[in-house]
Amino acid sequence: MNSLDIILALYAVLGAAITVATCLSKSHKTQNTLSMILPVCYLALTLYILMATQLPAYGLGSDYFLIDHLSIYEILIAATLFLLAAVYSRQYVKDSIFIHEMDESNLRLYYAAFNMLLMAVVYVFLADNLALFWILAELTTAFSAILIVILNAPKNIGAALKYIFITSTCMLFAFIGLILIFTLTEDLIGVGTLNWSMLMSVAGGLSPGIMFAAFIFTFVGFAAKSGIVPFHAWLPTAYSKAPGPISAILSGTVTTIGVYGILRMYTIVAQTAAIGKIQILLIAFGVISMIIAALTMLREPNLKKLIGYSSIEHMGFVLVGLGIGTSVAMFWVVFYFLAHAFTKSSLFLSAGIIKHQYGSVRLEYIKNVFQLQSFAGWSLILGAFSIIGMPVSAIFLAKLGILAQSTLVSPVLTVVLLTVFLFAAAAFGVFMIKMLSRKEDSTADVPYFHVGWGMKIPIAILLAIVFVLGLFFPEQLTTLLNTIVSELGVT
Amino acid sequence: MILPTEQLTQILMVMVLATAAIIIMKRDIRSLIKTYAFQSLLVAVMALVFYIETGAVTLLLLAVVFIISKVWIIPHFMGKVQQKLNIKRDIKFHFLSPITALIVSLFILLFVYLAFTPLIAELNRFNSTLFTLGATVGVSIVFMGMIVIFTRKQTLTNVVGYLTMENGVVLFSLFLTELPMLIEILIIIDLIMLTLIATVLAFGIDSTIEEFHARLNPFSREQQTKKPEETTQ
Amino acid sequence: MIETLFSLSLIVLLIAATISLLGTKTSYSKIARRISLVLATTASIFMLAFAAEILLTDGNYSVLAYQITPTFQFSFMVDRLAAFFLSIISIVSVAVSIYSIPYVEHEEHEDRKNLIVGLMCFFILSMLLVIASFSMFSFLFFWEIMALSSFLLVMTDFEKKETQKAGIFYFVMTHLSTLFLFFAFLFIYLQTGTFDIAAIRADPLVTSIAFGFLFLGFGIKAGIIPFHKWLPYAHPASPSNISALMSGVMIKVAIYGLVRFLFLLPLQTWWGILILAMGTLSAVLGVIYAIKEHDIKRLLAYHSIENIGIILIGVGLYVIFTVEGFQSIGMLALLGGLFHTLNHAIFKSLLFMTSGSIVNATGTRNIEEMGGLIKRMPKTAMLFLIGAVSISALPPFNGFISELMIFQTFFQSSVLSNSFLELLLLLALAVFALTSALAAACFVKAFGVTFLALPRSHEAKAAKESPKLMIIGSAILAGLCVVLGIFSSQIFGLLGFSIAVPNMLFIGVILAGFYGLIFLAMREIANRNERVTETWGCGYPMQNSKMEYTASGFSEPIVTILKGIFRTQKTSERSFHDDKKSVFKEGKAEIHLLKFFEERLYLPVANAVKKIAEKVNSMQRGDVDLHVAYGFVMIVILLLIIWWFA
Amino acid sequence: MNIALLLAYGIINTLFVLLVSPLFISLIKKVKAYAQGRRGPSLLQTYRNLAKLLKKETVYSQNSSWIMRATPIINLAALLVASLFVPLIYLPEPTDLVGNIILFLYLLALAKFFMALAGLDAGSSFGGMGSSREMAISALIEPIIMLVFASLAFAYKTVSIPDMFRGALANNVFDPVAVLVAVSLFIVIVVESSRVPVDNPETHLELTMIHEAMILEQSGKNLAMMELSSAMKQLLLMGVLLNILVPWGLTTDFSPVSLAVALAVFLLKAVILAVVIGLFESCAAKSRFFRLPGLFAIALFLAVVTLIIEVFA
Repeated sequence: MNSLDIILALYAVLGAAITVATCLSKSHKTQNTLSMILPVCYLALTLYILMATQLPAYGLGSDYFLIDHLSIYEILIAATLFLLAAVYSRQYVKDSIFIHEMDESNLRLYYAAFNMLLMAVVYVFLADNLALFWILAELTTAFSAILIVILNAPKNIGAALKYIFITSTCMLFAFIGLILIFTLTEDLIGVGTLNWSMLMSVAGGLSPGIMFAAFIFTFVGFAAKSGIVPFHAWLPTAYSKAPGPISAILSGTVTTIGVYGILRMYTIVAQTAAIGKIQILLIAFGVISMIIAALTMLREPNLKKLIGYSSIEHMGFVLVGLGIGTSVAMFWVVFYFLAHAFTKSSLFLSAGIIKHQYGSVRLEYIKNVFQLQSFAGWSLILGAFSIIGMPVSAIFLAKLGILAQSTLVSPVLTVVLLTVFLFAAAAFGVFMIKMLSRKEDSTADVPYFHVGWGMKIPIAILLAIVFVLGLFFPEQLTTLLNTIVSELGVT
Repeated sequence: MILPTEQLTQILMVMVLATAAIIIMKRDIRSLIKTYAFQSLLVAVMALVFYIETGAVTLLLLAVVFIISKVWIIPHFMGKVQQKLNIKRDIKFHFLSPITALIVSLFILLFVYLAFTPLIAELNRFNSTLFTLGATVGVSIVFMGMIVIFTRKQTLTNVVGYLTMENGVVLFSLFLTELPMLIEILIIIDLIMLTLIATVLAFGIDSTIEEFHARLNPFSREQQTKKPEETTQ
Repeated sequence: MIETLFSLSLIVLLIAATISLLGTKTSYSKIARRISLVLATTASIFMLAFAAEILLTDGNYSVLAYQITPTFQFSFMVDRLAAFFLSIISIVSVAVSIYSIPYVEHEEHEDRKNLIVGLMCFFILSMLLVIASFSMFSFLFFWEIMALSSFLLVMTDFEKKETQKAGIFYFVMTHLSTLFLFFAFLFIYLQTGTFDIAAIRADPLVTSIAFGFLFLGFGIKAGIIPFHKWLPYAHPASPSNISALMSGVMIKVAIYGLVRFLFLLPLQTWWGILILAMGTLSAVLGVIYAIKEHDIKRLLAYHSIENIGIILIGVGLYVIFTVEGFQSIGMLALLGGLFHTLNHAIFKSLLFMTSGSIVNATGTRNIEEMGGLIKRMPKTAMLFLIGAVSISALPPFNGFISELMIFQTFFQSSVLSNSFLELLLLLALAVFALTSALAAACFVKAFGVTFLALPRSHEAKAAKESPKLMIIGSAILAGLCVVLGIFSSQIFGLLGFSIAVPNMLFIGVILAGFYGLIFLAMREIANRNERVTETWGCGYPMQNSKMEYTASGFSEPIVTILKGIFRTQKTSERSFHDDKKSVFKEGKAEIHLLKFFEERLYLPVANAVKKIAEKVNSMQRGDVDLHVAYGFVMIVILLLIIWWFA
Repeated sequence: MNIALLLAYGIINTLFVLLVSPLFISLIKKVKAYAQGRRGPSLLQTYRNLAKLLKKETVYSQNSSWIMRATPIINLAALLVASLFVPLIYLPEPTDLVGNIILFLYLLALAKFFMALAGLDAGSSFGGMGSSREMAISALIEPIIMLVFASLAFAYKTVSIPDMFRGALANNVFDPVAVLVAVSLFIVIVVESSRVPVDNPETHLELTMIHEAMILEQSGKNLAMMELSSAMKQLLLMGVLLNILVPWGLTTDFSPVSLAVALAVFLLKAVILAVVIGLFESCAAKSRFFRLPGLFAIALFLAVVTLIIEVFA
């Protein structure tokens, strides 16, 4: 066993140990601290891999896991978000119990599922074998569903069921695609394989017709996982019903799993003749998702749903970026994962404060935000500015980068994209203006909800990262992103 | 030896299709679950037939796992749930009436056949129409399972639909290839888990929240009354 | 040396913004915002010195300041054009910063005072950097920051309904403007492969498309009709110092962008015609709407639309004459337009600042409730009058010179060989003349009703003169109105332009000379006895403010004559005592002014979008089944696609 | 350029305008009186009025401000400067100091602006009404004035009034364009000097008052200055019309004899024009205020026709 194998095993061992420990421990504080320790460990391990080892490399034998820069990058994002969500959870969960939103008996389940989800997410990104990827992605669905349903509301059950049924049914179609690929390689090289690294090396010889079909089937599944229209309906419902920190990690990492899968598939089909059609398909789906999401946002009275729809819009934009397919576009798409994840999580965390303050995130219940929750007010403003792609936000750069590349496809596409961004921006702007400016004098009946530092700091950190990256691009990040793009074989 | 296998396979395929059609049509949940168990059995038998033909141990194992999990455990569990929920029939149909749904299924069958014939033809290993047919039936059953999901109201029925889709996928993979064992096992565990979660949640959707928690966790009520000491400002 | 001034000024502004924001909610908040405003003033003076140096020496300063990635660079270049706009911003910023020291204290909420100051510093900074930008990326970047900071400033009094409306309008319109700019820039990027502003290729179709989008983008930001609607909402809603900056400077940044790109793109005649037509339309409709308006800040906002129109007329004439081969005439028009940009920045900021003082003193923006302020606020009145005279383009003040330059360009249109163009120009000339005269009428109303005669409300009666610094801030600009007018020909000479403008120094001196002469002569030859008594009111014993001519009364003749534009909708409901409708019981009648653009353009579009959005939204509200069905249909479609392609 | 000569021109022209302009007010009155079968006041009556007003005490409203006091002086000063721009007898050498046509118009506008403000200053409803109507009319007439002067600028390729006169003088033939311009200019004079059918300078009836209402609160020396400046304005506009249409008589030779001849010729031309104006006023009826746009439309039409002829010729 080399060091990588040990680390890969450590991920699992640590994850399992901490999950068991959370289940055994009685106090909420211990459980929460344990949940903070796990992402920290993961961060440390992942950084160690990034610094100390030669990538890409196989882990635990050559059949199942591949560690390349993209997986490391995604794991780093995921672990950071989980860490911040865990910090945020400390007060949030306590308050949820206090207001009977959550049962104290479910605490263990909450933290166990939280840690298991992190583990599943980490392995999803490490999976080299697409079938394994598929399995782990389904697992994340299962854990997410548990986390969504943890709150005492019938609507949450509905949301979780929606989540499970839509994504799982679509994921079954993805499996059909995987079987097709497996058969195809069996036909071509004698041994069936679903290993991405292997597929990449033989992709040139794969039949474009079958690869096109296979891609479409896998696309259906992964698109559903990312909430691409028309497989998207679970996303706003689930995210709006989930507890604040869970919405944040779902939108930041779990949503990305789908487009991550599409990205991996894309790099395979990019070497076949089917790529032209697939690019059109991706752009079409991306644009449709963006349009539908943006239009829906315009009339959405629910803050968390609004943010959820915005996730759909952004995932659509990522698809468009993939569809453009140049190396520059890919660079910005990969960067977009980070920028979007952090911004979106900050928005959900801020919305969590609003939710606990007013007991609802619907527009009509929210008033006097600046008097009661001025921190949340400002973080929502900054988050909204960031998500609609205003400078100094990192999204501005990524958006501009991809938009600039979109002109290469067609200026019409650029116009459409810009119009959609206008709608999305208008939706956010109008919503924020309406929400934050509502003032009523009768504040006495609204009890003040005290927000501790534990809830503020994660939001501040996320926003700080997003805004610093919008102005300052570290050399290491550029190198990392360039390495990722070259490893993906995109030219 | 080849001829009887082929015929047997064809007969099994038709029967699987028939069970899928029954699942689309049936209202009574108990018989739905039974039909599903029968369908799984058919798929398992098919795996056995292939095992006899090719001698791949994976297929034998698959058949065993199938019989244990899908013919026995899941239907049994679902039957329990159905008894507890005390819902006997799923009367409402959405979007498509059973007859229309069957007609749509026929069209789907046709489309899948049209789409897959050229694809399968590209693969060198499959020169018989049996594979094409098998692949078509597998994918069609996936679609038919989906029809069940969106035409039915009850979550339990939806779960049956989802399980049907799974059977379709397995059928499809049986005809085309054999996946590594580990993957197969993992997939089945995975799906079972999702099914369990969905079924458990089915409780919630049909009962009030207190009942739900009471049913799931008999101790939750006592703990709920305990309040945290912290006071918020 | 001179380079350091540029960066120094930017750094000081950044420090100023930080100090003010850090001071929020601390016990040093007042000191913090004062220091910050003083620093802003200093920074603006530095920038002014820098810009003046470039302007006078015709120098060129360029720097690649920073790059985020190799594609996304912040590179700056200040040539004469940029320096000119930089100096506009710095001049107004100096005055506004001084004015703001006492002005922000009027804000009700303590913590918002520092916020206003901090954001104001960012706002000024972003405008300066937009002007200095030499890559399209940095232009867009700071353009967005400018939009963002100004939006937040507009939202200062976010609790008010009208502010919310203004905010939504402004937010959407400003994004629309950015959208067009994005597209134009990306289109240029597609053609050239770089974000470098200078690298625009000369393909007539390509440049035309680029120009079209640039014009739309800049036009919306500048507030040309029909994209003007955000101005009359945003300016009244925001604090007056911010209105002064927005109306005085921010909309000029759009003009800068337009002119900058016109310099780079190979010009075409139809661009000139488009700019001229839109400019003329904006000018005349802007002033016509202003005449009807009695909210003083909204009135000024409409005048901004008018003046942007005048500036665009100058720019349009420049394009037309240059393309037709008359560079020197074109240059006269362009200089007229640019000079008007400077002038408008100065007198409009002055007017907004003084109106801010009035609004603070009386607590209302409605001029019908003012009156008699000339006795209560004599200094403010004097400053407002200078602004009013300047904006009415009366000699010897600055507004006159720039309008004169544009008039003179018009008067030379007989050189054009294209008679269609000539007639077009004549039409524009007639409209322009009407605009100019209506502006004077409007400011007679604005000044007369606000400052003269008897106070029309208790608040107006109790009004007090503004604090000293507010007067000083405005006085700087008022002084510039006079200086730029009187010394105009000398200034042009100093900058090396030989422009045939009348020597206003001479005219000013003889005007003053005659004034003195008449004054002295009258003392000598006329009866010096004076008597102060009541105004004759046709025999009414007690004259009161109710008998004065109101603002609506004043504008009534023009409104009646132009009733085709001010269309009203009358609705009446009547009920009768009997069935035959002969004995009248009671009735209700309403006259409501049809806001043409709002009701025929904005609202229909907004409603259509809303309707579609509502429909799309309602499509997503179903349960699981519906969405699985959507997925099912989509997968079947995809299956068909596979079949199709296989 | 001969500074002394220019100075002399300035003094002579200004003094001439200042001294002679009241004469034409009386003259037009007299013509109107004759047309109505009356004898009318003496030609010197306006001078007498001015002298009388200067001797009277000045009454200010208690509501009024310094605007009221400054306006008459500003008015008169602006008109005095404007009178430098229109050479009536001696045509000086080309100079860029005075003569700009736009500046001339805007000097008149400056006077009007303050006059209108003064109308509002006292708070009387008459003053406000006068200001309001005056500004409305002057706004509507402005495009016509500009088009008229644009056509002059087109014809003579200059924006300087003296240069236009020089151009007209150089045209030995009777210019048909000048006739059309003259008609428009005539309407401009009628409007600008508040005459029937636009205004009726004789009545103090609120239905018809425009100009008179605006200066209703003026008294004593201030009223004198206002009356004088409006007389000067009338003469200056008449001068523009005359020296464009029939420029002959203008001298470029600065000698007493030629100056005297030019003066005589100008007086003759001006008297004829004044008679025409008087007769025109006698024939016309005062229009309703909101009918005036119709009159202006005629003038606009003529101005545009002139321009089209010029453009396409």
